[in-house]
Amino acid sequence: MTEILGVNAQALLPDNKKTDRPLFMVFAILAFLATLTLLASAAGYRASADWRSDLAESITVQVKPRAELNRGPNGEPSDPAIARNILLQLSAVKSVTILPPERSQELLEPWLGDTPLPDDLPLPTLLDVRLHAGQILDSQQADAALLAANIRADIDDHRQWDREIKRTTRAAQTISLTALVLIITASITAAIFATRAAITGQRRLIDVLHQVGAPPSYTARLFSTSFAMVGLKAGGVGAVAALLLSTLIGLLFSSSGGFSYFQPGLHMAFFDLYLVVAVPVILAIIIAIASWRTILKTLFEEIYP
Amino acid sequence: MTEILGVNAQALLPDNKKTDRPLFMVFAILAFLATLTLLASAAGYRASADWRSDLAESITVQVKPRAELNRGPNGEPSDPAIARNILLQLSAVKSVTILPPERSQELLEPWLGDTPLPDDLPLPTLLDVRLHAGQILDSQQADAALLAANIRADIDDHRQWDREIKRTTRAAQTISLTALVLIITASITAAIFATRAAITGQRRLIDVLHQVGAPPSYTARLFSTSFAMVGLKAGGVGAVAALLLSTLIGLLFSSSGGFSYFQPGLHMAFFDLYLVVAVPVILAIIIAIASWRTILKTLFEEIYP
Amino acid sequence: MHTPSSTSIPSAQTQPSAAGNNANIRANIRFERVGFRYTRDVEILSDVSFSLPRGSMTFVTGPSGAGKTTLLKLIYLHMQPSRGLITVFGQDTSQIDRKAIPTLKRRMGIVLQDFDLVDHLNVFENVALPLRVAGRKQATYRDDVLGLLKWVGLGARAHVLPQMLSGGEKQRAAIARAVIAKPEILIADEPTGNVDQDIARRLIRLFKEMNRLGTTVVIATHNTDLISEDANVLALTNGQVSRINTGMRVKV
Amino acid sequence: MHTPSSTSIPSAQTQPSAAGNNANIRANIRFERVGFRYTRDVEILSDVSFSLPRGSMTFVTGPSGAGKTTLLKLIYLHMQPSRGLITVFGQDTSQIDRKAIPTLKRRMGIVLQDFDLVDHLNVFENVALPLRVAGRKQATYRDDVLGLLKWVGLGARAHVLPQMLSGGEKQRAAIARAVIAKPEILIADEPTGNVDQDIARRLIRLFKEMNRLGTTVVIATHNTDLISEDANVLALTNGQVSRINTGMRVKV
Ligand SMILES: Nc1ncnc2c1ncn2[C@@H]1O[C@H](COP(=O)(O)OP(=O)(O)OP(=O)(O)O)[C@@H](O)[C@H]1O
Ligand SMILES: Nc1ncnc2c1ncn2[C@@H]1O[C@H](COP(=O)(O)OP(=O)(O)OP(=O)(O)O)[C@@H](O)[C@H]1O
Ligand SMILES: [Mg+2]
Ligand SMILES: [Mg+2]
Repeated sequence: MTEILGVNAQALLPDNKKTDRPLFMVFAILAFLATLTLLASAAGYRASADWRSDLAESITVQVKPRAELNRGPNGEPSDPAIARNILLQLSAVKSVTILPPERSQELLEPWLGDTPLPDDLPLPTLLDVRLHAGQILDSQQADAALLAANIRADIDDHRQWDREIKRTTRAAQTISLTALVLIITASITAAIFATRAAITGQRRLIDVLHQVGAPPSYTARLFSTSFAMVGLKAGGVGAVAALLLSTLIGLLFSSSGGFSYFQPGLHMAFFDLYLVVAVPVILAIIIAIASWRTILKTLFEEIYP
Repeated sequence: MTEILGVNAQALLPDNKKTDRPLFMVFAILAFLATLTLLASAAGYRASADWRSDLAESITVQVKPRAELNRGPNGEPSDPAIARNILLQLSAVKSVTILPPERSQELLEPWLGDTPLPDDLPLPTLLDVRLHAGQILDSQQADAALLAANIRADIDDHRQWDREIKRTTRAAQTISLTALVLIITASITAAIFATRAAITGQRRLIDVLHQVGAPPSYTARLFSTSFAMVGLKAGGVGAVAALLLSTLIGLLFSSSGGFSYFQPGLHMAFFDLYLVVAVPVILAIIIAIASWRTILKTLFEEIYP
Repeated sequence: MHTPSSTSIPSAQTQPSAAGNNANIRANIRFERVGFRYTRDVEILSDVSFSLPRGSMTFVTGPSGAGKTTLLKLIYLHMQPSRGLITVFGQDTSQIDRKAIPTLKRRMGIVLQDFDLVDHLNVFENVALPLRVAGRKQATYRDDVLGLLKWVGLGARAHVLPQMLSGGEKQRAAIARAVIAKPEILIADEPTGNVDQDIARRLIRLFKEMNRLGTTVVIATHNTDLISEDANVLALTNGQVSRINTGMRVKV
Repeated sequence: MHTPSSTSIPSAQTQPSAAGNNANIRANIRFERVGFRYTRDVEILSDVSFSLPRGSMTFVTGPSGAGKTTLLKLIYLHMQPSRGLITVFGQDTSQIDRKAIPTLKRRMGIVLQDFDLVDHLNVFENVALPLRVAGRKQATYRDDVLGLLKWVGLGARAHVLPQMLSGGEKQRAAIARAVIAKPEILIADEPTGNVDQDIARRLIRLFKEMNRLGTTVVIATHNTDLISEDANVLALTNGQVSRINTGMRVKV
C-alpha cells in the first residue's frame, strides 16, 4: 500500500506499534465524533426539511362567524366564499376548498364531546388552502386583503412552528459547525504534534537520510504517508463505530413508537454510507497535508541549508 | 509552580514550545468539548426538571358534558362535583377546584370567536387539580375511578409531553455520556501518546538521569508534572472558551424572545462556574496519572533493571 | 581553540577529595568466574575472575569487540552476569534491591564510549547534573563546576550547548560530569578516543589525581600508549582474561 | 569476537570502482581564503586556502578544537563559508541550487565523528541505506553489502541492531555505509577513534584501496601514527593551515 507512493515507509520508519496505538485512538475518536456530528446534522436537516415541506404545502384558514350573519343567495354564509376568492388571487395559491361544517364540528369535539350541537351555534368555517410547489404564502398580504373585505379570519400558516423549527435548526447547525471545526482543528494539531514528536524521535534517521542524499520530499513522504495510513485506518474504525451507534439509536427510537424530533432523521440514508467512506479519507488527507507541511518546514529550517 | 513538586521540570526538560503548542491545542479543544457537553447537559437537566415540575404540580381534568344533563339541587351539573370528590380521595391530590364556565368558553374562543354562545351549549367543565409536592398522579387509577362513577373525563396530565421530555432527556444524556467518555479516553490516549513521544525524544536525558543516580520517580515526576501543567493551562483556556460560547448562545436566544427548548437551560448557573474550575483540574489529574503510569512502565521495562 | 590552558590541577576544593574518606573496604570490585551472554548463543565473557582493591587504578585493554564495554556495564550495575559472582561496594550485585541502585549509582562516575550529553542542556548544566539530582543547590557547586571545566579546557565553553562542541570537547565534558560528584568508583570507557595525545595525557593525569585522592578508577582503552609500565592492566581477548597483574588475581 | 578475518580486500565487484571513471576534473576540492565563524565572535577558520586534486588522499590533523570537523562540514556542503570561495566537484558551493544538493551528496560518502547509525535499522539496512535512497532494489546490492561487511569484520553481525554492537563495530559499520555507494569523494572524521591499532590500519587500507580506484579521500584524525611519511597532510592550528604539502597549495 505504502509502496505505491514510492517509499517503503514501513521498513524505514520503526514499526512503533506502542507509540502509534494512542495516536490511532485519538484519530479514531476524532473520526467518531466527526461522523456522529455529520450524521446528526444530516438527520436534523432531513427532519426539518420534511416538516417544513409538510407545513408549507397546505395552510388552513379559519373564517370566524359573525353575530349578524351575512348569508348568500342559497342561505350559506357568504364570508367564506369571499375569502376564497380573495385567496385565489394570491400568486402562491393553487386551490382553496371550503370544508363542510362537519369538519368544524370535529375541531370542537374534544371540547364539547359528541353531544349534538344546537343549529344556531356560530361555527367558524375552515378553508383548506393548497399552494403551488415551492411557493410560500405571504400571510401578511393575505391578512391585509381579508381585513380589507371586512372578513375576520385566522391564517394558520404555522408561522410560530416554522420559526421554532428554523431556530432549532440554526442553533443545531451552529453547534455542529463549531464541533466540526474543532474536530478538524484537533485532527490537524494532533497530526502536527505527532509529526513534531516523530521528528524529535527520529532525528537521527532524518539526519542520516539527508547525509546519504535523500531529497526533502523523500523524507517528508516517509512520515506523512505513515501518519496518513494511521489516520485512514483509525478514521475507518471511528466512522463505522459512529454509524453503528446512530443506527442503534435510530432503531431504539423507531421501535418504541413515534418520536417527533428524533425519528424523521434517524432512518438511515445513502448519504450516511458516503460519510463513512468520506470521513476517513478526508481525515487521512488532512493528516497527510498537516504532517507533510510540518516536516518540510522543519527540514528546511533545521536540516537542509 | 513546578518547583513545589520537588523537581524543577522547566529547567531539565527542553523548553519545547513548538512541540508543546499542538499538544496544548489538543488538550484545550478536549477541555472545550468536555465543558460544553457538561454545560449543555446541565442546562438540559435544569430545563427538563423545570418543565416536569411545572407539569407535575397542576393537572387539568375535563369533565365532558352529557346529552341528558345530570344537575344538582342548585341546578349546576353534578358530574364535576362527583369527579372532584373522587379525585380528592386519591393520595397524591392536594386540592381540586372546579373552574367557572367562562374558563371553558375561553378554550372555545379560538374556534368560535367572541360571539355570545347560546345558553344551552353543552360545555365541558374544567377541574384544576393540584398535587402534593413531589407526588405523581396515577392517572390510570384516576381514570378507572371516574369511569366507575360513569363520568366521562379527560385527564390532561401531559403524559405525552412528559414522555417526550423524558425521552429527549434520556437520549441527550446518552449522547452526552458517550461524548464525555470519548473525550476522557481521548485525553488519556493523547497524554499517553505525548509521554511515549517524549520518552523517545528525550531518551538520552532519561538514560543520563539513570546513569547519575536519579530514582525512577524523579524522572517520572519530571515528565508527568510538565504534561499536567500543559493540561491545566490548556484546560483552563478550553473551559473558559466553552463558558463564553454558552453564555453567548444563551444571550442570543433570550434576547430574541422565548424559545421553548433552549432557553430555560441557557441562563448561567453557579454550577457552570464550578465546571470551569473543575474541568482543567480533572484534566490535569487525568493527564498526570496517565503520563506517570506510562513513564514508570517504560522505565521499569526498558531502563531500570 | 579551547585546548587546556597550562593551569595546574585545581585545588582540593574543586577536586575530588571526600571520596577517599568514606571509601572504605566496600569500595572495591570483585569478579568470580563471571560469565555473560547477551543472547542465547555466544558467551561474551567467560570465567572472568579478578579483584580491584579500593583506591586502585586499572586499565582494561583488548581488541575491538573483546568485551571491555560489557565488563564495565557489569561493574556499573547496568546488567547482571549470566553466571558467577560480582561484588561492588562489598555487595553481591545479584542481591542488591532495585530501589538501592540509584543510591549506589550516585557513588559512581561513568564515562560512556558515546559520550551521553543531553542536547538541550548547556555544558555547565550537563556537568552539574549529578549534583542537581543529588539535591544540591546551584550556589553550592557553581565554582566547583566552573573550576573543573577550566581544568579540562572548557572554561570558555561552559554556556554553550553540546552540539556546539568539537568531538574532543564533548568527550571532556562527559569526563567532567563523571568526576564532578567525587565518586568512589570511576568507570571510563575509551575516554580518550577523540582527543589528541596531549589532551589524552592531561585527562589521564586527572584520573590519576582522582585516584590519588581515593577513587577506584577503571579505564577501558585501546590506546596502549597511555598505559605506563607500572600500571595495572587487565587484558581481555575473546571474552577471557589474557593478562592480569598478580595483585588483582582472585583466589577461588 | 568479530575482529576482521584475514580475507583479502573484496574483489572489484564489491569494491568502489566506477568512481574513477566518471570522476573527472570536477571531482576535486578547492578552498580560497576561506573564513568561517559559527557565531559572531571568533573565526574558527581563517584564510584557509588549499586544493585537493582529483583522486588524492589527504589527512587533516590538528589538536582538539582546531577546526577539523568544521573544515569537513564545509566540504560536504553542510554549511556555507562566512567568506572566501569553496569549490567542490568543480562547482562554487555558494552557487549550488538547494535542489541539487541531494544529488551531490549521493556522490559523496561521509563518516561522522559520532557515527550516525539508525537505531531501528539493522547493520545491513544501515549500510545499504545510500543504495536504497538512490532507488536500488535489494536484490541488486545484497552481495555487495555482505561482502563489504565481511571485509570490515562485521560479517556475522549483519542482522543485529546498532545497539548490540561494540563501539569499534559501530564505527566500522558507519565506514561501510560511507563507502558502499562508491562515492567520488569520501570524507571521514576521526574514523579510527574507537578501534585498536590493528583495525585502524585495516580501515586505512580500505581507504587507500578506495583512493587507488579513483575516490578523493579526506580523513580528519588526531592519530598521527596512522599517517605514513609520504602522505598528504593538512595541519590546522587555531583555525589556520600550519603545514601543507606543496602540491596542495593554492595560488590566489
Ligand atoms: N546489547 C548487545 N546485544 C548483543 N550483543 C552485544 C551487545 N552489546 C555488545 N554486543 C557484542 O558483544 C561483543 C563485545 O562487545 P563490547 O562492547 O563489550 O566490546 P568492546 O571490547 O567494548 O569493543 P570496542 O573496543 O569496539 O568498544 C561484541 O561482539 C558486540 O557485538
Ligand atoms: N555548532 C557550533 N557552534 C559554535 N561553535 C562550534 C560549533 N561546532 C564547533 N564549534 C567550535 O568550533 C571549534 C572547532 O570545532 P571542530 O569541531 O571543527 O574541532 P575539531 O578540530 O574537529 O576538534 P576535535 O578533534 O575535538 O573533534 C571548537 O572550539 C568548537 O567548540
Ligand atoms: Mg567498547
Ligand atoms: Mg572533530
